Amino acid sequence: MRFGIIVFPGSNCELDCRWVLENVLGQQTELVWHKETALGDYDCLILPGGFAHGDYLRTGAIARFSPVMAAVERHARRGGLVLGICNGFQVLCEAGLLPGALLRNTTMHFLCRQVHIRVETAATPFTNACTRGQVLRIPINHNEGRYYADEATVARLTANDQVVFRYVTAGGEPTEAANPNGSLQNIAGICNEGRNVLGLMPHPERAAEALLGSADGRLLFASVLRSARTASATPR
Amino acid sequence: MNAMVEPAVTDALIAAHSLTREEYDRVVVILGRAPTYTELGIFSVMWSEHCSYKSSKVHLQTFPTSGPRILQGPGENAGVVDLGDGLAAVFKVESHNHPSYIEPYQGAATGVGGIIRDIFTMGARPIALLDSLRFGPLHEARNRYLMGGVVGGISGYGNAVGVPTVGGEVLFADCYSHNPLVNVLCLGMAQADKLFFGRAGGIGNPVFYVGAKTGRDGIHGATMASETFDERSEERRPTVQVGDPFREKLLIEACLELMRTDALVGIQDMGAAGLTCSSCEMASRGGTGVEVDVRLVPRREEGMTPYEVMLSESQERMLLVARRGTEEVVRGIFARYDLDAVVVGRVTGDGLMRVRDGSRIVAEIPVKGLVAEAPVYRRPTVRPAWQDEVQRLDLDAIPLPRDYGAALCRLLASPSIACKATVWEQYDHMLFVNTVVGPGADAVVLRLKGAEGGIALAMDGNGRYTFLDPFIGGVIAVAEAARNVVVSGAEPVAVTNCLNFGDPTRPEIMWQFTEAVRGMAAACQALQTPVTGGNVSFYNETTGKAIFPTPIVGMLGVLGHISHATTPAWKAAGDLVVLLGESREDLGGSEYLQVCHGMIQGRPPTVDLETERRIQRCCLEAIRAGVVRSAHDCSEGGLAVALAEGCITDPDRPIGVEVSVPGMLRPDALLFGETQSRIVVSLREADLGRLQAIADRHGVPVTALGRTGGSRFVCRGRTYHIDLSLAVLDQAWRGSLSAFFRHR
Amino acid sequence: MRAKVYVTLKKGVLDPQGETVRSALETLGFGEVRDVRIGKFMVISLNDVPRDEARQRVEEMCKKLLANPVIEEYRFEVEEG
Amino acid sequence: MRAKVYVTLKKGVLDPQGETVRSALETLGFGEVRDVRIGKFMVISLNDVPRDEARQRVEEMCKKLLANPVIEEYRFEVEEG
Ligand SMILES: Nc1ncnc2c1ncn2[C@@H]1O[C@H](COP(=O)(O)OP(=O)(O)O)[C@@H](O)[C@H]1O
Ligand SMILES: [Mg+2]
Repeated sequence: MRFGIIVFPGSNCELDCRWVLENVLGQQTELVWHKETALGDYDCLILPGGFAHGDYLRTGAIARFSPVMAAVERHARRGGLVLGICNGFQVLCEAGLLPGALLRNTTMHFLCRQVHIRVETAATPFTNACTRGQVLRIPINHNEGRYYADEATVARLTANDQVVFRYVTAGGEPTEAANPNGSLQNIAGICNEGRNVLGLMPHPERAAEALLGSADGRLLFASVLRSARTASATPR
Repeated sequence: MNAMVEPAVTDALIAAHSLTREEYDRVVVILGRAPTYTELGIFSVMWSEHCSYKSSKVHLQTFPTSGPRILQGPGENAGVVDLGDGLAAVFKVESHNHPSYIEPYQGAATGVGGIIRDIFTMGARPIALLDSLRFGPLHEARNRYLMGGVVGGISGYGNAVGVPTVGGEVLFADCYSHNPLVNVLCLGMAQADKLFFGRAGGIGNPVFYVGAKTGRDGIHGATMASETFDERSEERRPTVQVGDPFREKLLIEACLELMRTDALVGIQDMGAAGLTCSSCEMASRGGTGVEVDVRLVPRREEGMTPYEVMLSESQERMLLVARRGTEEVVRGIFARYDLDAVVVGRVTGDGLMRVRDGSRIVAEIPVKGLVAEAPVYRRPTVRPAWQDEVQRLDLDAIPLPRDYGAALCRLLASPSIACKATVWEQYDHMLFVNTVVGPGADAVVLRLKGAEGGIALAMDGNGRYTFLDPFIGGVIAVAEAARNVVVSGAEPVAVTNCLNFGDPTRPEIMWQFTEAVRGMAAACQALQTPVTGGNVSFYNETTGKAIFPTPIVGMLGVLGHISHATTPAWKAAGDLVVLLGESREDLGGSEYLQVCHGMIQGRPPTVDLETERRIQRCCLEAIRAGVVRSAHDCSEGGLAVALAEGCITDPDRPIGVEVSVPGMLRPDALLFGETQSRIVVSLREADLGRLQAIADRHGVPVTALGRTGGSRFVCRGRTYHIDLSLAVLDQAWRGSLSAFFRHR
Repeated sequence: MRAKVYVTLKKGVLDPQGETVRSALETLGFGEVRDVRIGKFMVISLNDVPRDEARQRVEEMCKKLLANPVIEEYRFEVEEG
Repeated sequence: MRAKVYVTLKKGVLDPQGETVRSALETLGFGEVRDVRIGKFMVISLNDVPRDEARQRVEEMCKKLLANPVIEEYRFEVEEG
């Protein structure tokens, strides 16, 4: 399967995503510089974590205007898979490919630590290898991870089963204490209506090898691979 | 100010440039005439303590600097260590104490930026940072402000520039209230056969200026770092620089990309004394001359004089020499990252540093004169009159604690010992997915992608020990750093260091310095860990009051196999807990004396380096043989604290312990004394025989203390008894620092 | 000419930074402070053009980049010189 | 009553954010933008007191906390209601 990893100036998790996809999961990846205007044909695009344009002004605010984003949008509209991790999630929100915005953590601190998130729906190409309600241990690493959207939007997300991950306790409870950044309703990740675009704040690529403390994050990539197989089985 | 009129060089002006009469006369001899204003500025920064090491040079030369693994010792931008498989580790530590006191956030941030540039200058990708910090007591709001700002700056810059801060240390003492220490270590990975050096070679080759534009930032920063603080420091504030981690990230990528071409001849970061220092150091190393035209330098501000352009310390700038004819290659790569890349001069054969302002020559100085002929001082030293006084310690006058459990909790809650999670959680410590053992253990352990092995890094330096006995303090800084690396499963191989001291023109300070260096050199010799580089920060004084002499050691270790990575936390209930080494009555200079008795007194524990070496060999062999499941050295707080940390450092798996500590010593010494060369390990009962055999071979005493298990910390002796729930220990240890910063 | 742009968080949106500053002010003895909201203040220097044209351009800048309508609102003034 | 506080970077102090926004605006076709400086805009609600007293208090707040004298300068207005 072919992954395109979009590299903005200031991105820094592109090599980690590449490492996991190639060395842990044996897939092909290419790094795509943000100034590209056309994309090769990729099964899945990844917008990695980091600090695109230094996070200046607002996270993702400037990156969304990068030349490559028009191609990313076309890929998404065509139903192609797009995974935004951390800063990538912030870019997707600014670009309008996902609803809402990510604001400064209520702790007023950058936070790098393991958290627990609960899979709220397995009905996405990114979670179909998980079971609904499954608790994953995956690290976060952000200063602006507080998910916000107006009530109507949040209601719609819930109604359409678009809330994909919530911050929970190790036991699976979405308590306030389990919410590291003040996100609305403990929301850690959402998908679009077409369910082919996912954004999440936690870093699955940092939890893909037991050696590093958790391999739960591998499930997201495994899901993508599985959905690709079923897709190719059923002719488009 | 009009670029054409420069102030006349008067005695007042010379003094303002902190050049002594003798130094000025030397300048006149070197030039064969009086210097111009610009030349005066250039000499003053190049001959500042910060750039010239004039007071420390002769002593640093006593460090062992060579060994089978050392590819590059002191003298370049950073040291280089051979890791095998064609891999090389590039590492160095740098201080930014003075700027961080003046503006904690930006001071610390630009310190991080500076040390990172030293590393990728060598052709290495920076993959890890460690920070060694010292502050005054946190009950003072000003110290909380300083610490919050410094940690914020390291977090803000380090995270955004994309280099994880994987470890470090923070210690607290009154003497740092008006002079905090901010030492940052950076590690990079390079191919051993693809290293780059700061040499200006090839007469006629173009000299490129790349990176951010030049403003009036930090002019005289270098001389500032070489002066004692006083009330007037406030006035120097405008020299503060602002860091731009985004631009530095682009600079890293652009330079590493350029290094994959064949265009690059030499490259050097613009750090202290900016364009001046970088250009003449490159010429000096290359045995050439350099000519630059300040008119061509990209600027951020109007009307800058040649003097300002040459001395500006604007951040995120590099100077590089390219092969003639490759100009377009260089410009192309930097354009891709939207960075300036401008030819500002060329390499010459005349051995001169020539600065033009268009057609006008504003400085013309023999490079040899600036660098090789810089003043070197063997400053007078005197053992302070008060040294005997602070070493005197009458144990009989010190009452035993009524409640040993309470004493233990006070130690665990002492900010120097307490959990530093509130600090390291603000740092991205996972980027590059190498962090096998992150902050919170004795050393950090990183895997080497594509290789079997890994590397370990620790930073250590106990200023209180060094204050009480500079020689022993120097020895322990090295020995403990090596021990921290060993208990993590690695073999210590090389050292970088940062020497933080007071005013070297005071004989007492200079004595502390020479003694500490003597101790460090002896330890590096004995432990076979050569010094590959470092940094000296003098004048850490405010209004005549010096900090504790504080040598900080950064130790690099190598793991043959990543599976050797070991942590302090117990791994399972029912394991045996064993002490390697012997406890003596070492209360002098201990955290216990300070925390429980308010005393900074006595002689710090002495170290027999042969014993130290044997215990380290023993522990490492036991780890490699898979005999021990956890290992933790005894440092601040002694055996009791080490045992408590074994129970609680793993937040997901607290495991209790039940031990009794045999011995004839007074109980507080037994529990809280800081005898060196001791390591606590835990192991399966079945493996005790194998451990014993290994220990016997190394002549290391083994004492079985007890067993892991349960949810309490139980420690019994003839005359004392501690029985505490892990929740209580955890609250004391984990809750302490965060309480000080709750309002934030 | 110059434009001064003020970008503030919308009413309903929580402002932890403002709240942190408020409580810090309180501990410093400024108990009279009831509430603090923190936004951005941008000063943009422009080549001289007729005022209305400048106004319209700055409006575009705000819509396109300077403010995010999901969470922020903006206001600006354009002045000569 | 309310105080509006404007905190800006001193002249000459590098503003990486402002410069990045400027070049972003340029690539978006706003070539007329010569320079961008980004500061803070704070709205502080206070219990009513005589204007002069309020002014003096806000001045103190700025000195003590709201602005960092090393690199920033401030300006403020106090208004009723
Ligand atoms: N400023 C810091 N940044 C990152 N990690 C830190 C910092 N200070 C302390 N730590 C971590 O806390 C742990 C304990 O530090 P320290 O008490 O110095 O250990 P030791 O006593 O073994 O030298 C270490 O793992 C260190 O990495
Ligand atoms: Mg230790």
